[in-house]
Amino acid sequence: MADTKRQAMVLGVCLALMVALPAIAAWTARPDFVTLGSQIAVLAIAAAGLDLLIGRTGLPSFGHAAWFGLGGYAVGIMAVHAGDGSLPGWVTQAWFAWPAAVLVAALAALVIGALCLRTGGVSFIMITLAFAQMFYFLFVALSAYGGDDGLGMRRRNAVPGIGPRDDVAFYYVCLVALVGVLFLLRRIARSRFGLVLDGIRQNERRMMAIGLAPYRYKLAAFVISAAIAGLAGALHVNLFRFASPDLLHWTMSGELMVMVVLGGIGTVVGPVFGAAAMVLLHNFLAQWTEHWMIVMGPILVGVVLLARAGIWGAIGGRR
Amino acid sequence: MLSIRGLQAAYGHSPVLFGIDLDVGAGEVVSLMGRNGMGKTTTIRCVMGLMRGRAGAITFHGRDLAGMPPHAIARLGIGLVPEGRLVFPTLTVRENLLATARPGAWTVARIHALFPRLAERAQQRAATLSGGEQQMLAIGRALMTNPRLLVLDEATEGLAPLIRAEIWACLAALKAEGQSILVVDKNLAALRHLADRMTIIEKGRTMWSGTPAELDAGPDLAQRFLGV
Amino acid sequence: MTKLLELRGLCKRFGGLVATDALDLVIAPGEIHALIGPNGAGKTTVIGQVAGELRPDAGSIHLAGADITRLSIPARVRAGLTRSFQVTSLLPQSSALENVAIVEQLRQGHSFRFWRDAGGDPARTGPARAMLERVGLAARADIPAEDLAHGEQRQLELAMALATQPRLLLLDEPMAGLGPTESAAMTALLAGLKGQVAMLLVEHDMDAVFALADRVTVLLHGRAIACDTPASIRANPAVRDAYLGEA
Amino acid sequence: MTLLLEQLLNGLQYGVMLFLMAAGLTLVFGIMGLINLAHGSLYMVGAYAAAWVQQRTGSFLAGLAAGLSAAAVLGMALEAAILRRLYGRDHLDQVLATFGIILFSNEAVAILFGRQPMMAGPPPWLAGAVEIVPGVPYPVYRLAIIVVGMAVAAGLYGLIAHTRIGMLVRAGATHREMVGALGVRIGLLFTAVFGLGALLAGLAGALTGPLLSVQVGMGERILITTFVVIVIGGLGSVRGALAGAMLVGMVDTLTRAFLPGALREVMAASDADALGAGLSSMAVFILMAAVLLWRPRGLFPAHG
Repeated sequence: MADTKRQAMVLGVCLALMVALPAIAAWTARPDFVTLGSQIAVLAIAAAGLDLLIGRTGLPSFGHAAWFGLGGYAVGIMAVHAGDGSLPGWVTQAWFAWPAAVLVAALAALVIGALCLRTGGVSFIMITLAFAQMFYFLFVALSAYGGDDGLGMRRRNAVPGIGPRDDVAFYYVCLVALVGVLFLLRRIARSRFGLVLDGIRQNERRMMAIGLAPYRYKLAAFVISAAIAGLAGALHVNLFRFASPDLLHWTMSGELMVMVVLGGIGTVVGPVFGAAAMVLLHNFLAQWTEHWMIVMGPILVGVVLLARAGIWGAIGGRR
Repeated sequence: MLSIRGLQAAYGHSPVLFGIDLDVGAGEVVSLMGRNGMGKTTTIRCVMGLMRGRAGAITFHGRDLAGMPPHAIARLGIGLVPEGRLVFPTLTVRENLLATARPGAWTVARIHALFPRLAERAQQRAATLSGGEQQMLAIGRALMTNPRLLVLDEATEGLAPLIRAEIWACLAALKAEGQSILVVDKNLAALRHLADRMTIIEKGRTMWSGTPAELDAGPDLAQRFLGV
Repeated sequence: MTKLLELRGLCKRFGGLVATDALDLVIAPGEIHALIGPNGAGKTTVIGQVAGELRPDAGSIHLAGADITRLSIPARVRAGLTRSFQVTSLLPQSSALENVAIVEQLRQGHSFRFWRDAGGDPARTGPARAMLERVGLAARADIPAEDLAHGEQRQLELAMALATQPRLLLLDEPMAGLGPTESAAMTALLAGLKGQVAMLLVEHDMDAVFALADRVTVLLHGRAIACDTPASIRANPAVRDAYLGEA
Repeated sequence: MTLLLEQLLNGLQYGVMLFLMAAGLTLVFGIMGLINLAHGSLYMVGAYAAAWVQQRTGSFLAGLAAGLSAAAVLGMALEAAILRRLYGRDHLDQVLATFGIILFSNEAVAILFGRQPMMAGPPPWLAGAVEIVPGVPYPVYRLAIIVVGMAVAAGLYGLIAHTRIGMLVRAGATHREMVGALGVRIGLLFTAVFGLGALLAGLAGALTGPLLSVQVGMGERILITTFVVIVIGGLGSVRGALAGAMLVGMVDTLTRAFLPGALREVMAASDADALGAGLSSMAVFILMAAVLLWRPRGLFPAHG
């Protein structure tokens, strides 16, 4: 669907805000804004990728944290081994580490997706959730990589021309990655592949009756979506220089799903707003109470029952 | 007893009923006739509250059925034998009769007397019955709710002639007991003997209502609206 | 006679119901073959088995001499056998044009193309517009399928099936829910395809059946009780009985 | 050998627990088409209510009663207030709304009871151990759970197979609309079935208290394993839930008990323990993958 004029305007303003964020942070002497911005960008990447699966293909995966966490652990583990000399130092270069994280997530998703897509409907939700939890337990049990306590990373993956402690520069890296991913997803949405996914979501039986074997396309969407989550995970671990099993916890999967629906399902950019809303709400509520979930829960129920079009739909004047 | 006035209904964007008028009096057998796709089943679904009409009124014993949920309508005393039978396949024959029964004159024993085949198969799962037996079960199930009005939607379609005859005989017996019946069917020959009045609909509109004798007086009517 | 479609001894049971009972049926290339019978006679079950949605319990299905009994639905479509649905089945949010264009796209090969904008690609939309023209929907190309009138949706349904360029079209009640003028238009549309594509037509509208069919098979309890020209079928007392039960 | 017997009983006991959870979840899905993530919250509420009342009164039975009623009442209230609006909606909506309920109830419990685990021991009359065969002592309480679970399974079978409600539940699973059109107040039936499912979850929670610590998040841990049970057993099938629960209970318990030992035979002890722990926590998921490969719809797919 075409974006409304209002949506285009809001998008422009938001992009300008995000570009100017470090300046604003410096001016208001709130350097934490930069970290917050990076966090939003990283989660937005994962949520936008998930929307390819939920909103475009109609496959509600409840296990997306697995790919997010696998991508994160991939860079974390490579850094450990580069540190103790069992892997060459260049594996901590971003040009290698990040594509490697993407690849790890994609390959794992290829195997798990091939299994999950043998069923549909509610079973698909349960199975994706269960397999993600399997990876969670795996990393909890992997004491060599910190187990429950998680895994620290001494310095960020090296990006040419950027200092390892330069948070502002890293923020821009995340922002560029987000814009790149959104651009990619936009292209996919309008490509032949994207139109096939659209068709599968709307009426899979009909698509089969006109000659489509849907399995391969659903699997491809699953893998692409996981690969994007892998990139987001790698950036997330870089941002906080820390990987923990929490990255793969089922609540993470749930939160990514919430970001997609809150922002606007099937809209490419909507999930960015969903991610921003979640992160900001969390930070805002956390100032008042450590029990911020007690507010978040009812908000979620209300959004599901009352406001289906999400933030992006509301901006566009749809309900 | 049952009265439908100017009923209109649609599936999504496509209207199917444009103006249905129909009456069933106490103790009467009325047949609703018309070719396939003319709106008979949709009319029944509107009566049962399974679908909302867009306009028009449906009343039963003077009560407006608009907005009532299906179970409340059924409890006013309408017993549905749906198109396609829809017996509960995983339940036994006996359980099908008992699951939705309401107290009254009808008991499992009386149903068994009416349809001896169901007695033989009482402990069998309904999925294993033949089409004709499933039809008998669907009728028995509706009777077990002790309805004031029995509604049958295409109860003989696709059945073997012998089974069909058995079902017509059963409806005649029910009529003799004073049971009010609304029967949707295409079988003119059998309905001539059974029905007190007939209503013919075409393309979602009531085209004609009258007695079987009046239908015979205008032979082109049957040919025009019902002919193969 | 050459055989485009042949069913040999097809059987299908659902629990205690025999839906298809040792059915044999032959359709010649270009023939319009109507399958009629009362509700519950098993017509839709036959369509389901030929289209590949239901697996027969016994018997085989052959398309142009090749056994397709175990082929998947998409593979049957590629072999030239396409169905339309009794209850209209479209991509509701997509435009009429896109509903046909996606068929065109699938026919042209795999869709693992991620980058190029496909929405306005003339390789997709060109043939799709031509097809919409053919079924009389050209003026409605940009309307979402769910907003089309019921008759137009039926036309679009047919356009999607035709766009797969089938050798045999399975039409499951194409007139369902159409008004008299719409039925006539649809009948004319199908008549115009006569000779170009063979059809297995399930339909209750006897005017349409007798206007279109080369041969008619009457199904009762899953068995073919008659298979003949429309004229002979009309005169056949067993057929009258099957419909009206005048035993 | 004695260790094996003991672990088999442990597996049975865990399986019984999983069945209590899975039965309610699969019934609710079978008849109402609802996927309810908050089922785990009902389990947690049952556990907390039981532990808290037991601490206050010193009576295990009072605690059990409190756990059961808290879960059942909360379950029916949730159904009436929120969940019944979700029956016709797509599964994504159901997942998100019930996810919201989980977030809320976890925090609410954390506020009420704190984040420290609560402990509740078995009652004196179920404490200690008996020798099931000479030389093999086994905790009485775990045996009691097995007995209760078996009794519930039998009762549930009787309810579904032989009562009017059971008939309607089975009828509703295939032709829901028809049940209403024949005069059954389907809304009431749904609330009753939901209440029953909540009661079973509450029972599982209340019985768990004396075995494990009662803490926030306990519901989701068992919920996800319950999903595995349901996928293995076949969605909507109570028989499948029983089979799946036993299978998962056994596989999980036995691999945890024996896999590290077996691995020690072939590798260094510390590696074996680490790998064994990892693999055994993944075992039930690998089992699920195998079942999916073999039978995508589960061992006992429901009809329709």
